[in-house]
Amino acid sequence: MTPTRKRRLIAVLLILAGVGVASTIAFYSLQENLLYFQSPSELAQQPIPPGRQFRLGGLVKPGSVERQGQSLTTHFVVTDGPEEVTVEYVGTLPDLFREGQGVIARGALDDSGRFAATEVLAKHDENYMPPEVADALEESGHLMTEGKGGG
Amino acid sequence: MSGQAVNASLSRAFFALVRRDILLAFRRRTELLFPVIFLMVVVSLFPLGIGPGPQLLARIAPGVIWIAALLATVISLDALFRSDFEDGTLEQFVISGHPLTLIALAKILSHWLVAGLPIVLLSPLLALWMNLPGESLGVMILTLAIGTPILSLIGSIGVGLTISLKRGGQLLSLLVFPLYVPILIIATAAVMAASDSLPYTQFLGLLTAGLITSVTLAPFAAAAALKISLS
Amino acid sequence: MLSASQIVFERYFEPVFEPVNFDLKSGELLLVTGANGCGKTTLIRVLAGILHPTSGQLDLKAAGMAYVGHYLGIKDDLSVVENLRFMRDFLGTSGTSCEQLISQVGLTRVAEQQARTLSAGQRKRCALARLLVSEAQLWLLDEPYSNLDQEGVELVDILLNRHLDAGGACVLATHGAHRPQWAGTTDYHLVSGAAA
Amino acid sequence: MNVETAKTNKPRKNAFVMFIHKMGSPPWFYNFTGKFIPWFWAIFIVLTVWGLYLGLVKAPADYLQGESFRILYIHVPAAWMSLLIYISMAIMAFIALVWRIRIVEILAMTSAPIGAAFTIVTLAAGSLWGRPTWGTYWVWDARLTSELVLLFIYLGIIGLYNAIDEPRKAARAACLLALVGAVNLPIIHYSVKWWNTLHQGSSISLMGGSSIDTSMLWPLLIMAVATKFYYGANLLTRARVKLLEQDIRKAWVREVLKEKNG
Repeated sequence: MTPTRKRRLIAVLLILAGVGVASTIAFYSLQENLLYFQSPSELAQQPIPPGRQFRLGGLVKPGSVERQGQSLTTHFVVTDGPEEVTVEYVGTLPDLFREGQGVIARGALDDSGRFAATEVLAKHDENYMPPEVADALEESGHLMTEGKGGG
Repeated sequence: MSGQAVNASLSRAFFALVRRDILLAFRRRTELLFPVIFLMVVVSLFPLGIGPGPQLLARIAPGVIWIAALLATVISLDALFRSDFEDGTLEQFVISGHPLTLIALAKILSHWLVAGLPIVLLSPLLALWMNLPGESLGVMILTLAIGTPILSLIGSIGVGLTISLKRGGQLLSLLVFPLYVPILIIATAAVMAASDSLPYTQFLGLLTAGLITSVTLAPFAAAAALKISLS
Repeated sequence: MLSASQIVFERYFEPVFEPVNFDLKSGELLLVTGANGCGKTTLIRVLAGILHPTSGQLDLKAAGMAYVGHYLGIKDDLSVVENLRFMRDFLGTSGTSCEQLISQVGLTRVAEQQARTLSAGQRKRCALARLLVSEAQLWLLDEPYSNLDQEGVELVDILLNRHLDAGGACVLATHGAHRPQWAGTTDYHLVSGAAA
Repeated sequence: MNVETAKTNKPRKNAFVMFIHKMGSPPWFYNFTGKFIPWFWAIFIVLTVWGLYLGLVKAPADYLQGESFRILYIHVPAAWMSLLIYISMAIMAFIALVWRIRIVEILAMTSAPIGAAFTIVTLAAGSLWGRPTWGTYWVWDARLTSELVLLFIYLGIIGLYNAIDEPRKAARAACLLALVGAVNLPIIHYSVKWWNTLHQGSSISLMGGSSIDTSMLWPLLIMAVATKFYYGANLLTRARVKLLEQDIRKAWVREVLKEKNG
């Protein structure tokens, strides 16, 4: 083998090794379940002490949203099925905040076990369909959004 | 020459180059300090611009420090190859027969030692200014330690491409900032997860994967870019 | 040692010079002459492997190349000795000591000075010393006589003769009146490609 | 030691390389593509008219978004094209760098402005759509954000190409940048997507995956095919002009011009 060829071979092997190792690390890192938030169930299993900041994620329980008169304080329940947590938030909720939709709240538990949020983020759903299909889905209980028309 | 002799001469060339670049950097101390001072000034502008509320500052601290680090790195990048390009040293490197990839890697390493490492060392002070919670400080330093070499590595490709242009610096920022997006996202996510008491090791893992990938690929691209710029 | 067949280099879609052919052997000097702008520098840079020829074949069988071009490759912030020592470490050569080489090119008095303080001629001499550091078989010299005084011009010729005597080879591009005296010299008159 | 003797041993030529070398001959490329271009334009126009008619007139309104969803027929094909053109540009950039073929360099570089234009259309249509849907012209939605980064990369490639004087050097530099971008784009895409999920819980939904009704799907597919013909037609037209420009002093161009005028 000429020195140039040999050098090239070494370079290719190094690249393959590097990319291989990197992909393995990336793969295992992604396996670790990139945790953006604690779900109510996780919270029930591993309680976080009051006052410690974390992110709470789940769905807004339908029918749980209460606005307190004129003030900007809102109470709602975040659920993931088995467990739920009551959230208190002072401020304007995002436009996409709807019952039955996903939210992530940032804040800490207070002493009464209620979650005091400093920030609430929401997400719209990504489905496009004609009204009649939506109606059909709603009838069968698959669609839990309120009303129709642009959000 | 036998294989071992070639390897020995290559590693000697590599370290000779690193040593020379660090010596040159210390001969021009003001240029050495400039990115660091720039970094401090940029970070200090944020409390002045958006108010000194400790909560807000703590919230934006990871982003601010990381963006300032990106800016400081880009400012220092031009020094990576420019003087060697302009005084003809780069031509001498090409003709030496040593692989240009290795030369690029040596220059990137010395660039990080001179421009990236000071950012890592300075970060505790910046974190203090930005009221970053103590528990996430360690993660902040770690992300900078793993992330700033990636900035030098990716940046070297951009410098290699723009080096033959008189006003290459302006174009350089357009070329490299989009490529820096993933590092910014992952690094700040790690720090924010740490301050929200969430696990963050997976983010550090991703950053490490990024570092390994860029160490293996970027020097080749930088060498190819330099060859094009020399033509 | 170095042979070129039908070397063409294009810039702005025009060949810079007419196709170049030669076969340079050990102990030979190829003297490239031609008018300003006929592509002497470009040709030397192609031969050096800095530029990639648009077409044609280049066959190099020399143990090492050394090049002195318009940009000398000397760091302003390093002294003459430091510049040479770095090159020696970088190239991994181990012959004559740097101090001796410096005295050969007549720079002993300024050896410890930073290169920025040197005159153009002294810098050229420093580059010549680097040529010796490289211990390369093939020299590529682009206008080596420019900026040099009479003594410096003679120095180039002395070094060149010694190099060729020892079995080296050299491609030298010059537009000036001075030409080195060497028995194995081939004249190569380069013709601009655009003129054709 | 052996420095830069790339051309000494002739590579074994397979059919692909042969085709590329044939394509590499400017007059051949010029004449060959000249036959296709009018057809490409014609197919593009017919498909666009048909697709827009189906999409804007015939398709039903969306259950949630009403009429505004129709922007989809511009937005989505443009978004697909912005990515597809990048992929095609990167492949051509690779070929151009390895085999140093001028036509492929030109094709890669003329792809960049077209791709950038599609990216701008995507972003503009996306934010017009965002106004009725999200109540704002711009949100840092994952797809909008990665589209924006894609635009920056396109602009970088175009900027670099125009900044360097010598055309072939410029093309090689910009091709290299396109390749570096190609390695980075998936990483950018995933990191942005994933950065966005950090903020918004798209991973949790009471429904299954996204779905689209067939009556709405057809016009979308037609538009998607139409944009591909547009790309082909526009790319080849631009590449031919560029080729004439570069070879203006060559004999074959003089002949072409004589034919045109005479």
